[in-house]
Amino acid sequence: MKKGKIVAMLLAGGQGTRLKELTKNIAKPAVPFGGKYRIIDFALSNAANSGIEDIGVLTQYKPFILNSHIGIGTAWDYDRNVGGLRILQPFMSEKGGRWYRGTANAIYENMNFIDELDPEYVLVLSGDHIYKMNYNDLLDAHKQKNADVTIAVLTVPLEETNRFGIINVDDDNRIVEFEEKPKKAKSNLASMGIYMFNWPILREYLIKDNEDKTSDNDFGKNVLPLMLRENKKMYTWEFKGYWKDVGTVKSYWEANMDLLNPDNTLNLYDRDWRIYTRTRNLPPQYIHKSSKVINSMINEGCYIEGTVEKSVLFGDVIVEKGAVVKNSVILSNSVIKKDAKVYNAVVMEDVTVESGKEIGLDDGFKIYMVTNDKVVAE
Amino acid sequence: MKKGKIVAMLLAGGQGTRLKELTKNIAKPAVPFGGKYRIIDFALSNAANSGIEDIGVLTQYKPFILNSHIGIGTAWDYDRNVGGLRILQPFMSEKGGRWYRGTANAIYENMNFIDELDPEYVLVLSGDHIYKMNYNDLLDAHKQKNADVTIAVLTVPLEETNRFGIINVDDDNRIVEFEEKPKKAKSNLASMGIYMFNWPILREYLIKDNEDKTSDNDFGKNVLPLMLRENKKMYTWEFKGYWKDVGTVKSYWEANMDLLNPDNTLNLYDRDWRIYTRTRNLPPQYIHKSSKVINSMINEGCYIEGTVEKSVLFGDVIVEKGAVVKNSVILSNSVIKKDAKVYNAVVMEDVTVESGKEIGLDDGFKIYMVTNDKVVAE
Amino acid sequence: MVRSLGIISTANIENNFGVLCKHRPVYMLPYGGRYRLIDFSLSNMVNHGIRTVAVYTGEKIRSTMDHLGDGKPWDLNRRINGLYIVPPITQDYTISRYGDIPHFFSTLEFIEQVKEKVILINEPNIIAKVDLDDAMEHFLETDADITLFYKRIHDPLGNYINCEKISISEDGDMINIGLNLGTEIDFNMYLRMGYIKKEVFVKLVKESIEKGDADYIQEAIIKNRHKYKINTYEYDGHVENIRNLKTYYDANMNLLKRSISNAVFQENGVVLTKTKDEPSTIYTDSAQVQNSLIANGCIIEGKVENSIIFRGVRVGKNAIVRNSVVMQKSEILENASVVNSILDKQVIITEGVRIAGTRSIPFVVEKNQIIGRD
Amino acid sequence: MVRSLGIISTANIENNFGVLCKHRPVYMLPYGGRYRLIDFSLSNMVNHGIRTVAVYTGEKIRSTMDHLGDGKPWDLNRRINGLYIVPPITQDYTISRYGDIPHFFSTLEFIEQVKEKVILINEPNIIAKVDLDDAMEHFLETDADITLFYKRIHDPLGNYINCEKISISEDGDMINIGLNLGTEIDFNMYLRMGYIKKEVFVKLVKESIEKGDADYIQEAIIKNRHKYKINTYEYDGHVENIRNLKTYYDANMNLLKRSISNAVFQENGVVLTKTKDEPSTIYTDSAQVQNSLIANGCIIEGKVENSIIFRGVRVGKNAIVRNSVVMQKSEILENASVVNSILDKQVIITEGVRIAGTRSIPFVVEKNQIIGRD
Repeated sequence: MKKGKIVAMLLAGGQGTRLKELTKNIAKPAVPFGGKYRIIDFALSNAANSGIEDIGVLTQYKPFILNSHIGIGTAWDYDRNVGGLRILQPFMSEKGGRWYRGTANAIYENMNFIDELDPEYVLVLSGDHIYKMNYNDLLDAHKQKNADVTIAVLTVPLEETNRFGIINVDDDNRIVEFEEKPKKAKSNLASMGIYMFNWPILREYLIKDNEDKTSDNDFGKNVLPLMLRENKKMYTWEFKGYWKDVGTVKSYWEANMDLLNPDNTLNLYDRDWRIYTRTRNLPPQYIHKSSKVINSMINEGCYIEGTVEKSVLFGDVIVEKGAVVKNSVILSNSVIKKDAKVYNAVVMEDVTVESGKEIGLDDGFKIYMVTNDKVVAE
Repeated sequence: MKKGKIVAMLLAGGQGTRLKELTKNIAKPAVPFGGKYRIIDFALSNAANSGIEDIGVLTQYKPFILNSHIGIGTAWDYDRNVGGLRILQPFMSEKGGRWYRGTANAIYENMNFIDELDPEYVLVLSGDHIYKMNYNDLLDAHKQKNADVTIAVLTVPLEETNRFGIINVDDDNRIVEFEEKPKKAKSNLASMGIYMFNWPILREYLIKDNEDKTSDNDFGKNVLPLMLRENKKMYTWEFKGYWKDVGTVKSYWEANMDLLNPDNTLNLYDRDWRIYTRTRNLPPQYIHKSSKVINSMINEGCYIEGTVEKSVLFGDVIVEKGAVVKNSVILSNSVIKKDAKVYNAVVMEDVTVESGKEIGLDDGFKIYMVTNDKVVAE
Repeated sequence: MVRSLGIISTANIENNFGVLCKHRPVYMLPYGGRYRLIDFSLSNMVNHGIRTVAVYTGEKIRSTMDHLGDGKPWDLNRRINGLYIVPPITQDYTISRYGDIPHFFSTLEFIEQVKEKVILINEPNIIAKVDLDDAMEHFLETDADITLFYKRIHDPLGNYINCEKISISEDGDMINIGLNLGTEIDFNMYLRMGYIKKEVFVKLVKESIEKGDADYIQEAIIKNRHKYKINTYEYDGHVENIRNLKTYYDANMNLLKRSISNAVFQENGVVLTKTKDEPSTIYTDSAQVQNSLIANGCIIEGKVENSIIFRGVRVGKNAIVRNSVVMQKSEILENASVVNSILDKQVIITEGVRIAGTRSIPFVVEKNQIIGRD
Repeated sequence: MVRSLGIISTANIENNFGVLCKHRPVYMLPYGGRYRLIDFSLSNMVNHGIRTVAVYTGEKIRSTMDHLGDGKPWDLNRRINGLYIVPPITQDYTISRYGDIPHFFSTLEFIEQVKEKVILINEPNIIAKVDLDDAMEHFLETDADITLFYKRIHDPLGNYINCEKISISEDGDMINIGLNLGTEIDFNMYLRMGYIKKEVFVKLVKESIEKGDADYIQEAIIKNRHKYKINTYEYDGHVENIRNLKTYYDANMNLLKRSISNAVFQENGVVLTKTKDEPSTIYTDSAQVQNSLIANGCIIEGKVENSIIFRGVRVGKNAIVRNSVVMQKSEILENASVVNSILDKQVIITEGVRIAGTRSIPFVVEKNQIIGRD
């Protein structure tokens, strides 16, 4: 065992069906966000900025875009010769091929990968969330309590506890109970799906869990409760900061709009904790003399002749003369043609909004999901 | 379509059961060969030396060693940001997960990967063979005939045609017939399993083949015969040079011994066509003053105090005082203890041959496969 | 396809750029919001399949090493071939220290050893996204020893005086190269770029060293023009010949025309550069931006007109930036005003300060300066 | 774990190595069959978790750039952190051009900006595979500003005369550093390696520049020894202090002892170097090899005794190599004989030629020479 060494295992196989068009062709971690990122960039950048040198990315569902986005990990400086980033897909052995069943099973099937790196700790992450976290803080808490596992938690409004896995702790933050999406929760500490394990302990429980034919091989449902029953030292560590699980189109739109608030706590401009992403090598954006651009975030390659207000534009978007984009998120390579109006919308990639067309209402409350085929109100 | 662009697809999923202990934990392409290589290094180095910039390596069976050997392709200079080497394992889509069925199906399932690179040609390779080939010569022949597919062939002894896929051609080298392992062959041109396809044609036939529920989705059995029936322009290109399919322990041993022949045609010392491999960063070999080393190939990290004759020693092998190694292949990290004798053997990795033990006969004909548990004569 | 070895050497015209070239060679000048001049040469080569590039640097090597590094942005971080940064020799040679020939000579072993049999020579202060495949076809078909690239220039205003003029015979061979003094309105401008057979290149270098009659390869080519078959290739795309402060400023301003920015940024593949991982640019509710090219990572709260704004620049409330080039991480604080100026990297124009030049002589502020009230 | 910034600077002792250092700095000397001296420093740092290394080169920079390149063999080809090769400044500074302090000063911005708060200084001509984690623990626990490493040497034969001697107080603090003149048989040799707080390093550099009283950081440390808490850390492993031709030759020959080669090659992780993709070494039926260290890619047909043979060397039939160091790609043709010699890279000893030195003054053949009969 290499003392102090951490291996991160990033679960990136989720389908994210409630995001509809956004996840039609890609896994949820690959969904574009914040003008130039994909959701998985946050977890990957957190890991890189935390100095974690070895990371396995577990993919399963439609991995093309994710694989080509991640490549060999160059953007996050993970293109190392020894260790670094590896994409771990399901494989075949003499027992035949097996797909990953639950979150725990995905790690179980790749125990070989972890064993070869021989770490002291394994950090389980999810590629679905938008947040900035220094995982060393979690590790420090873990070490300080001499814990077997430490779970990152955050405080959620009491009325929302039924959407989360709730954790009840004693005065020392030691975990005493798990409640899965309780109607009446005893506390409002929600699990973030971020676990710091001592690898030997995790290894033991993955094997145990795998032998249990009735298990769904899921961390939240099976492995962690089993560890609790067997009295392992399990603690929470509370995260304070911006965190968003963009589960629906509405929350996806909101999270993008959050970035336009000058006081937003997900400060993308912090040079000490950059969010890295694969670059498209686009030229700078051009703002035409007939345009008006305020309160917006605009990415490279855009060409703006019209009006853009309170919107997030991804790369290579064209807004033609007289067109108006307001309270909207426009994904890459879309074109808003002459005099078209787009309000309160999420416009997908490569969409053309035809000349003169109007989508949404300037003072409406609904969010519109726009593809080349259709416009759907949420 | 990018004019002139080639994508190589290297099939590396084979199990190679007749190699017994050698493929117990690894796929055949990962079997060590020639003192410091693994079999797949030859195909990978050929591709790199031929200037092919994009290569997909299709793995399925026990990919751990292969994956960690290949890594991100650094040894072959394939750690490119755009393109380069990608390991392609089976994945899951909304239709569920599917394992690769035949050789053609493996390519079919990764059409996305190829489409993204948008090549003019696709070169299908196998990771099972030991040879040096400039694939540009194959491409030149392919272009010259304006072919849809060109198959690399080699002349085999007539009495061995029943081990190969035999191809009958007309005077212009155009293919007129395939014979699968014929007892009485009409020609002795054997397919090397190396195919240069025009991608649009291959793409069309992969889809056709996939729609045929009765197909085994294999190039040799299904796709190529179908193309021939439909009158595609199929040619052969004859390869002249060293080529070996090490299918059995005996032929594996022979191929290693071939290297000790000063006139061997697989010249590993040719600086214009190097064979690359992942390096272990071992120090130089040490030859003790009590030793005798002749007619042998010895790799870094070895420590020789005894006698080594007509043998191939991999990295970090120790031959203690008074020990004799003759006509043998010793894989990495093995130790031949004091006064032990090893004749005509293949000694596996991490094996200790105990002090005074004798394996094989100096003048015997049998080949011995040696593991820590047992010695098996072939 | 025949692959060539790319050789980038550098025109010694640093003196024409004042403080902008105090610590950097000309090819490292920032250009177009997020690039360096050398990016255009390098990217055009890589996009045309060149896989080995040797950059012969000047004395000011540190910025070059920092920017090019291992060549990763251009996928030139190879074990075989890739990017070779060749610093100047600093000792042990008794021959001239001037010119590029001594540098080439000191690396002849490397040049002879690489597999490529043709060399593309070029100097990155001239931006011309030549279709190198097409030019190669011409080079091979005409079986030339050397093919030099040129562009036909219509210059009624004399903007191109002192550029190099190439005289061409009826059948396209090079007759000679001289200076354009503006006696003709239309002339053929030599792009300081061309293909040359490696054996000819090596011979020219060796002979020049032996005879001591040429310091620059361009000089050697002209001197030996009767010994080899030297012909020409016409490029008809956009060219920026950046040879002094004025042409540098104009070349930036030209990018505000869409046809030119398309030609420079899009033609023959994207321009690759070292990425900085800046987020998108933020425009606040007080932003007023018109006819400007703006890179990522900026925060714009003021007024920006007809300007080129590099990565990570801040423009404060009520500040004005007009007809200017503002390089990376510079800040124009509240109520300040910058007109007809070039701000080098990390300049701070403090609150309320006004600076201005003219369009023909832009005001230049050196790197890291803080401009306050006197 | 506290990560440190590795700084490699170079002792200016090239003159002690004759033609071997004509075109290379000392840290680029080939050593042990397949390495360069700098590999041992670099690998030891990387194996102990150092992720940012700055190499301050001498003037002869090309071999350094070729060998270190992008730092890939050491996994230092990072976007963030990684390997920084810093060539010397060649202009614009009015201060002394001698010593390492001006170089450090010219890169203070970089040094201050990296995240690491501790610096490991070292000079690669001393090979000492110090357990840097253990030393770091000592540095942190004793709350020192500077911890210098030393090794206790028993030297009855005076082999270590003129090495640096460190005087240590009873509680382990450094008293001073001087030259060992051999007056004591046992002395503490300073390894020119140690940890130093970044803030102290920066302060020392700035003060030395301001006062002009120190050219080298080692000098500045000694001058300021009363101002800071400077203590020591004892290393008790194997050391090679390579400071002239004789010690270089002996250090190679020492590797034929197994205990020493184990210490140098195996302790604290493998030694990483640029790989050459050579196949295994072939011994033909006429080979006779005894007590030698032989790298890959060689073809041995003759007799080799007590020698260090680098990669890709050929030893012809009936040729003899004895007590010698033969560097990469050299060839000893049939019937030639090489005794007590050092052959630099790509030397050819033609058929039947005999060369010999003595064990105390080995015969040295410069790179690329062909030694024929007179």
